[in-house]
Amino acid sequence: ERGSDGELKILYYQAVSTLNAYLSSGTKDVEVGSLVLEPLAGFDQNGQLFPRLAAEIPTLENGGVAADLTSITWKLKDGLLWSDGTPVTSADVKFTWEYCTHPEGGCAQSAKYEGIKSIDTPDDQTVVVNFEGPKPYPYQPFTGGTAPILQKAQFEACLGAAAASCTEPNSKPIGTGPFMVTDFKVNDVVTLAANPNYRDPEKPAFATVTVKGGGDALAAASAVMETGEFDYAWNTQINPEQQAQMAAGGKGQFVNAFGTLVERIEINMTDPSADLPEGERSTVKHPHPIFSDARVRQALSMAIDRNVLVEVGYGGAGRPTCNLVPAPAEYASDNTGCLTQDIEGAKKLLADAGWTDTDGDGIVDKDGKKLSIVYQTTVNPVRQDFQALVKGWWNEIGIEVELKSIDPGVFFGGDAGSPDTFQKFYADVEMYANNFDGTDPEPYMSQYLCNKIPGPDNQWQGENVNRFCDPAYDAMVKELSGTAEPAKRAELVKKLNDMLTKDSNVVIPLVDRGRFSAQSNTIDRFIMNSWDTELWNAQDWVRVK
Amino acid sequence: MLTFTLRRLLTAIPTLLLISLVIFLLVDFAPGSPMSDIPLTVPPEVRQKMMAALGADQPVMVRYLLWLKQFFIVEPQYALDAAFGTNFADGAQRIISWQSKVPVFQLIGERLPQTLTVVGTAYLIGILVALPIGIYSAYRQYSWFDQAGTFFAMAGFSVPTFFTGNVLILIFAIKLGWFPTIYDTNLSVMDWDSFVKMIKQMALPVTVLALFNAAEISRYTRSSVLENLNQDYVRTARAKGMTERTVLLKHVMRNSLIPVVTVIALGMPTVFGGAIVTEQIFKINGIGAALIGAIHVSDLPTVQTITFIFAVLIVVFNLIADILYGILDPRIRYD
Amino acid sequence: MLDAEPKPLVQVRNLKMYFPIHSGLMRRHSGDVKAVDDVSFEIRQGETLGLVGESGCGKSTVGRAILRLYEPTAGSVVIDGDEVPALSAEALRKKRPVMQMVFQDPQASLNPRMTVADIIREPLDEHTTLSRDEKLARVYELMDQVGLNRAFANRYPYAFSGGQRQRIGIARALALNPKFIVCDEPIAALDVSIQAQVVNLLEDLQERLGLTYLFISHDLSMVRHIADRVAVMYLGQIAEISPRDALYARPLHPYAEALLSAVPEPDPSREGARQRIILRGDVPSPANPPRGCNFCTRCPKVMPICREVEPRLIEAEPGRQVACHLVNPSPG
Amino acid sequence: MTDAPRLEKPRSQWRDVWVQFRQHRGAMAALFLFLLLAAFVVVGPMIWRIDPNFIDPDPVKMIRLRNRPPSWDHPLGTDQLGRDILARMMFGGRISLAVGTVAMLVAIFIGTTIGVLAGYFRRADGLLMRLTDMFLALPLLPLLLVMMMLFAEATAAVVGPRLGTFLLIVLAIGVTSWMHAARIVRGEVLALKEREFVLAARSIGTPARRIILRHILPNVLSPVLVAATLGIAAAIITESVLSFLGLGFPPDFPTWGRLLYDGIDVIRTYPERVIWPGLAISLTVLSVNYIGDGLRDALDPRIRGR
Amino acid sequence: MPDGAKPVLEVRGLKTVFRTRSGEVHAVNDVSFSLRPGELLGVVGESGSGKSVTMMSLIGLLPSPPADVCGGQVLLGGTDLLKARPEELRKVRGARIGFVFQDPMTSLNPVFTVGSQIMEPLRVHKGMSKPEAEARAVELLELVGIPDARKRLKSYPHQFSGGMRQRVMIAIALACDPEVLIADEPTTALDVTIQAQILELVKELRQKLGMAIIWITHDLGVIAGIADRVMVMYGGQVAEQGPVREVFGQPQHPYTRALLRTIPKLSGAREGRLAAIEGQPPILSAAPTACPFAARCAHAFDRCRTENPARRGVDGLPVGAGHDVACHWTAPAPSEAAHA
Ligand SMILES: Nc1ncnc2c1ncn2[C@@H]1O[C@H](COP(=O)(O)OP(=O)(O)OP(=O)(O)O)[C@@H](O)[C@H]1O
Ligand SMILES: Nc1ncnc2c1ncn2[C@@H]1O[C@H](COP(=O)(O)OP(=O)(O)OP(=O)(O)O)[C@@H](O)[C@H]1O
Ligand SMILES: [Mg+2]
Ligand SMILES: [Mg+2]
Repeated sequence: ERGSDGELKILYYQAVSTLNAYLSSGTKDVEVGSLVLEPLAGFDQNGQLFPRLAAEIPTLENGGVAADLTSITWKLKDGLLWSDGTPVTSADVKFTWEYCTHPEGGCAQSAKYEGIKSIDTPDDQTVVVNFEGPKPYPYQPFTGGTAPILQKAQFEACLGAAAASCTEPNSKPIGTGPFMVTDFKVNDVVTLAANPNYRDPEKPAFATVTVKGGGDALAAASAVMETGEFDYAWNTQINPEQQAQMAAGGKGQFVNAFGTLVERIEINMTDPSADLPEGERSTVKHPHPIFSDARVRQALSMAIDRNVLVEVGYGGAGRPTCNLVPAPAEYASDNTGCLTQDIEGAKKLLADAGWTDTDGDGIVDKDGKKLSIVYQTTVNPVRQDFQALVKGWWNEIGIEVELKSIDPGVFFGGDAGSPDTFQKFYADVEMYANNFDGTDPEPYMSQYLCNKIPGPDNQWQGENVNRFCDPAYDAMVKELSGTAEPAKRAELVKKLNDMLTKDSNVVIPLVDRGRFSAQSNTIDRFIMNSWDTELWNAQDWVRVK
Repeated sequence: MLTFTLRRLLTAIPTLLLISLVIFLLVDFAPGSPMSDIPLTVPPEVRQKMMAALGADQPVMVRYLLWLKQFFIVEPQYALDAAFGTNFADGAQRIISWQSKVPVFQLIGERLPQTLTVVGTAYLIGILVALPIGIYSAYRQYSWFDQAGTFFAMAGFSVPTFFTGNVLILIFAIKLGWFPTIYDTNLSVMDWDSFVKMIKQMALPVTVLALFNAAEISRYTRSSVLENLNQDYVRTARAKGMTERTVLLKHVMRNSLIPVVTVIALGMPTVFGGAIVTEQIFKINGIGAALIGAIHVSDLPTVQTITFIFAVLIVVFNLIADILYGILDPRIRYD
Repeated sequence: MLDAEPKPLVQVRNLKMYFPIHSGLMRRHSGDVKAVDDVSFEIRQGETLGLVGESGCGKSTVGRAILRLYEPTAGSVVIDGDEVPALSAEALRKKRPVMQMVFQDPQASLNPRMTVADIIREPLDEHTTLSRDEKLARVYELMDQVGLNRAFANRYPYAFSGGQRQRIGIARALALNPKFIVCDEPIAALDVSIQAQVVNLLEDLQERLGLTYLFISHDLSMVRHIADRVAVMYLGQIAEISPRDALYARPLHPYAEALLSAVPEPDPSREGARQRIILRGDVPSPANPPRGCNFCTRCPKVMPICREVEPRLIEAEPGRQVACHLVNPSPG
Repeated sequence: MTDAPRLEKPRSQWRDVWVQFRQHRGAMAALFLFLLLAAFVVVGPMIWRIDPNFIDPDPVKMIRLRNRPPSWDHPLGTDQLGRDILARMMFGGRISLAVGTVAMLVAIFIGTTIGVLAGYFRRADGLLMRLTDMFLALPLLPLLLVMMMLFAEATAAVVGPRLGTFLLIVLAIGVTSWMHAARIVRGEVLALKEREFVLAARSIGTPARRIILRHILPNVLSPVLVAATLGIAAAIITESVLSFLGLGFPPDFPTWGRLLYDGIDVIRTYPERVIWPGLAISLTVLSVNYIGDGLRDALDPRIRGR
Repeated sequence: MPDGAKPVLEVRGLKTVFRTRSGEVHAVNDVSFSLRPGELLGVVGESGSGKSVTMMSLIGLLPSPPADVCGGQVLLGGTDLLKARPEELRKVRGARIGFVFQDPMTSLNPVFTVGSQIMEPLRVHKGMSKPEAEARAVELLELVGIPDARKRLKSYPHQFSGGMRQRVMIAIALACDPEVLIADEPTTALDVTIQAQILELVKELRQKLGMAIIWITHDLGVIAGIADRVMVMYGGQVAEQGPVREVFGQPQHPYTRALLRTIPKLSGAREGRLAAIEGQPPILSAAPTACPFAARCAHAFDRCRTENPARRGVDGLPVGAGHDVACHWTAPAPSEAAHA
């Protein structure tokens, strides 16, 4: 029964800064925002679309998706109300599209709405999305926690440049979700109450929700697992020893689910040498003098023991992987070759490539040049442990490694003026994690196209940080974008994945990182989800009596 | 005294302007971008647009002047409007946080209360503990009390707060479970229960900060009292037949407290700075936590504004210290 | 004095030394401490001029301004033929050996971190090109001269008594064979039993080296002992300059008279009989001197004119200059 | 003059200071402790020859070596990667002490220079003191962060990443902590300037440069010395705060502050990982502070007399 | 000056030692003297001779440690102050014995008004109410010659000149009509003209109030002008003591004689060369076993270096009553000394 279970206390240690997913896209903001704002359809724990505001999922079969793949028609559920009691209409949906695609708005999710030509609203319940061309995967717009529907009435004045200064709507959006905001303290705490107009009169079970921010993962885990101060803590990524100890606390349990986030080492295919003039460093002008030889790249991968990395760094929150796309299952290639370490094999490969230790100092060399590389990543305890371990193994096969750790704000900041961004890649190898939104890997695979290589002419804004460039790959991506049939798509994605990993070792996947959160034993009906927000079914949660 | 105060105020203005420029530029030059927090799934073009929407692509000087105007003109107008229901601001653009898209001053307004309660209480307790210890230590110089007091004071400011804080959390919050580990900023004292809760959650951070403050202030008090104990007027007071109590608590105290009070005033802003670490340890979402958070995501307007407010605080408390000195010391008061 | 007067070694004309006072909102220059206000006198070769007066009347300032340790506000100072205030920095440095100073506080005037030899050698380092050994020889010579045991050369000042410290200061002043020495209360900080040692030494040196002294002191009996002529200062100005015996026998200026009468004498029989002139009140502030005669606020013989017109220093009797309307009835 | 001096042997005043210093029991104990700590980090690695960054490359051995409790092979146990904690403590101590000392030297050098200039030259005073005030009014933490970020690459390019970070941290701490010394020195110089021996030097014709070198500087030595000891303590703390906020040395470069920061993550399971570096920092800072306190007493003639 | 009257204050064999870390200082050694009602006793001696320490020992003003008043008796109206409990001693201070210190600039508390500082002893010792104390304070200020007294009560010390502050100090010392006033170099820091004012004031007050005064000074001239008797101290001991005229006229101790000769005269014939006392005052690191002046004495002989001379009467009267001296040497005929 609605509101019968009192208060729900949730901990997001990275505090919520806005509830409008279009202005932040920080996972924490999107997730907490999803308690209030909903998309037309969401993803369940298996990555399957299920209707939220929509009456059903449009498909080719039921005619919701046009046969030529150029449009999709959504129908809203009947009698939907915003939390202020006004009806939800197709105008709101259309407005949401306009809001996010306004050129001055700086919408963080505008990628979701790419390729839309127009949106028609033949009636209050119907939304027709027309694409510029055929879309084999037409479910990008209005699905998942990152693309919720805004209330037109509330956000009408917030279009374009006004978006950021619309403080009141951004922090207290009117939504259709199970809860509505009663108080919002930026980067600190959000209090919510059950939405009286929620479509299911029995839900939610909790009368109020407090989403608290601040602290770190360890404290968050402890607050659920040890002290029981909170019911649920998001992203309690802590080291395995701690996990074991916390679990012994008996007040809660860790929940995990694996998605597409992969911690990987990216190899620079161009020369990052500081001797090159600025503007030519790490550009396609100069191929990497060592890594141009695929055997060296493979040796690097073989020397790594991914099981140890998982055991040291992630415990239950990770598993070793050889794939760039480890999920959804239909897309995952069955690579396991890299999972066993092979130091001797790596040494042999190096020797085959001409790298031998001629002067006996433990470091291999070739043509009088030592094999010495710079290995960078962000400041983060787990990554530093990884660095130390990997460095040890690489030393073992005779490679000299210099470690560098960069403030994540700089590394991921993309500031063209800074030498330390991951796109500039002024190092030989770098390590970070990346994933893709939703369940469709196509945009993810197209990051490795030749024309996405960052460089001075595009202000280092490309996504192809390895500077990998293979016409065969580019052709295959093109093929993918024209293929609608799921099985065929999966086949192509697997091939692309293998080209980058197993075949060329341009990307060395290490760990498939799952979502890892802590849940109190007093909460029931919680289902972990790695395809949508973790709070996707908060309306169903109940307290154990 | 009045001209002195006015003069100090006048000289403070160019200093503040200069500081504002330095802070603005320094923070701005720092590498890092407001986009670092955005997931890598967001493509570069989108990022570019987001930057533009924030005005982050404007030249530094333009942003500085705008910020200056917002800080000194627009924000006070909004403050007036909020207080008196006027409409001076007339919808002018406020300083907006890049990360959370709310006015930075609103954010500060939300954060200040918890910082002030914790820091203020800790400072107050620190002072109340420090003064008697300092005075008695000086009075009984080299006694065991003095030695012990010296040791604790030394230890107080030698042991970093992040060490003591974490050890205290481990023992009292986790092992013994006496105190909560997460500070509840929504808690307001309404009744006895919430009061007890408040006390509980403040206990550890206040202890740590108070210990640190007490250490410093007690050392100051001690040396100031020692200095005054050797003054001729103390001998005069004794020669007049005053009791030791009167000599110490009236004559010596009053003189010794003059420098101590100014040190206390000067210490206020540094305590805010020290609170950054304390807030970090005890998970208090105060102003220090806001600053660190903003630094981590390169939320420049927030960093610049909070940093500059700290600078203003320092300058203001310097001024207060000077004025207090004048008020307490008649030799200066009558100049 | 003698008819064939020796040429004056030091000639001070209308010396003024004002210290500016800044006040108000903008720290504007709002007034001056008139520490020395229009002082003129001369000192002949080989002579000792005593300069007496109460604390704060500007004695030290006169001494320092003459040696250009302060930049005088106005006036001329000629020492041994050179116009000191007009000298360039380098010329002044060259001139320094001629004029030296002995300071009041023997403790404060010696750098506590230098040995005696270093202290005495400093002027030699600055102004001569002697070798190390030559300098050391000169240091020893100077120590002998002022009666310091050579064995003390490597000690630090704190290991000496006040009298000995003052000797070190004198040795330093003598190092460059000066002609003129300003002694700024050289004995004020010393015990009675030690004072005589220092005064005797100064007298001996003057006799041996033909030195010229400006002897600043507030001890009138000691000034009587050492000085040939005495200038009495009051609030930045000279009240009277007279030959010693004449002054002590019959002071002309009412201030000089009161000052003399205020000095107690260590002779009970005479003390009982002396007529004291007790001055009322305190010395006014030099930042805000009274109109007319400086002394008019305390003068027992004050006349209406004193509050209006400033008396000028005029030769009242041969060799005696006085600034008082009583003595110089004609104003102007 | 009340105490008639003994005229026997010339004693250097540093001996006096030492004699007085020895009276301060706390400071003597602290000196002993400090020397012990210094020996631990300087001599220690020569005896305990384990590479602080050594990780067994054999994963099986590595896993077995992780998180060991104290044993003969590893007296303080091993960390989560099987590195020897004793060796890391020694190495970290070296860096921490070096940071403290060098940063202090930088701060003292800047502070003394500015203090002397401001105190001695009236005309420079206003400007330099404004500058000092401004630095005092700048919130240092953000400033430090910015400096670290701004110049990291530049210094690393010139002297290599490790030395680069070291120099940068040291410089950053030094450049943001000289103000106190400058104020003290300025005050002392202002007072010294009025002392008669400076006037005496002027009357001799000693130029300003030599007056400063010969008369002023040696006499500001004692306050500077005290400021220096306290500066070491402050610098060590600052470095560890930086590390605590995750902005100090890189993780493969253990300093006490860094070790403590890393230890906090595992404080529940291995509290000693926090205790050891925390204790080391605290004891070092405590002993240095005590030494400073003792020095202050020993150098203060007013107290020395008593 | 009633010669035979019972002394108000009698000090016998006072000994004070400072036990410092750098050794002992025997600052006062076996000092005895007495003070008759209404009498003004001048105490002279060079710096460090123990004048101040003697007087402060009397009423326990020395900080202990390091000071240790380890011997003797101080009889004030029959009670021994050295045996008094601290509380009793406190009641004597300011009430029965007033104290005036050398430096008027630092002896007053800068942060309290002059009035409150004068009223303090009145309220503590006399239990006066505030208005009573205020009335008395005005009276006192008028007594010491501060015009516009009522208004000046509200002033702070820094608003007064040195001479006026010393007057305030005197007013404080006189507040409770003490039997004894001890003035420790009250005019040393002042100018001669101001000193003359203060001396005049003291003479006047003596006539009006008639208390006994101990006046410490360096300046023999001051003593000559106001004292009845004089006590010359050297090296923590009494070197010579007696009526002013006798001590100045026929000094018996070589130190007194030398001291008188080092001072140039203000009138009369001008002496050629001053007679300096060579050498240094003694270091008092041990109890004396010889005459402390022996090292500097022109007349010293063997006995002086082995035996500390006891005080002996010069004019036949017992020690303390008339003129006495602590010296092994016998001074030649008075006429000779006067002309030396
Ligand atoms: N540097 C200065 N700045 C401002 N005022 C000064 C300065 N030096 C001296 N005075 C003022 O000038 C006046 C004369 O001072 P000066 O030191 O010459 O007196 P003095 O006669 O030597 O006194 P004393 O006997 O105390 O040495 C005093 O009022 C003093 O306050
Ligand atoms: N607190 C103290 N500790 C150690 N020795 C002291 C202390 N106070 C005084 N003395 C010593 O006691 C001796 C006598 O000092 P006292 O102050 O009585 O001399 P005084 O005759 O009053 O000299 P002055 O004329 O300088 O005031 C001196 O040798 C002095 O060094
Ligand atoms: Mg002077
Ligand atoms: Mg004395």
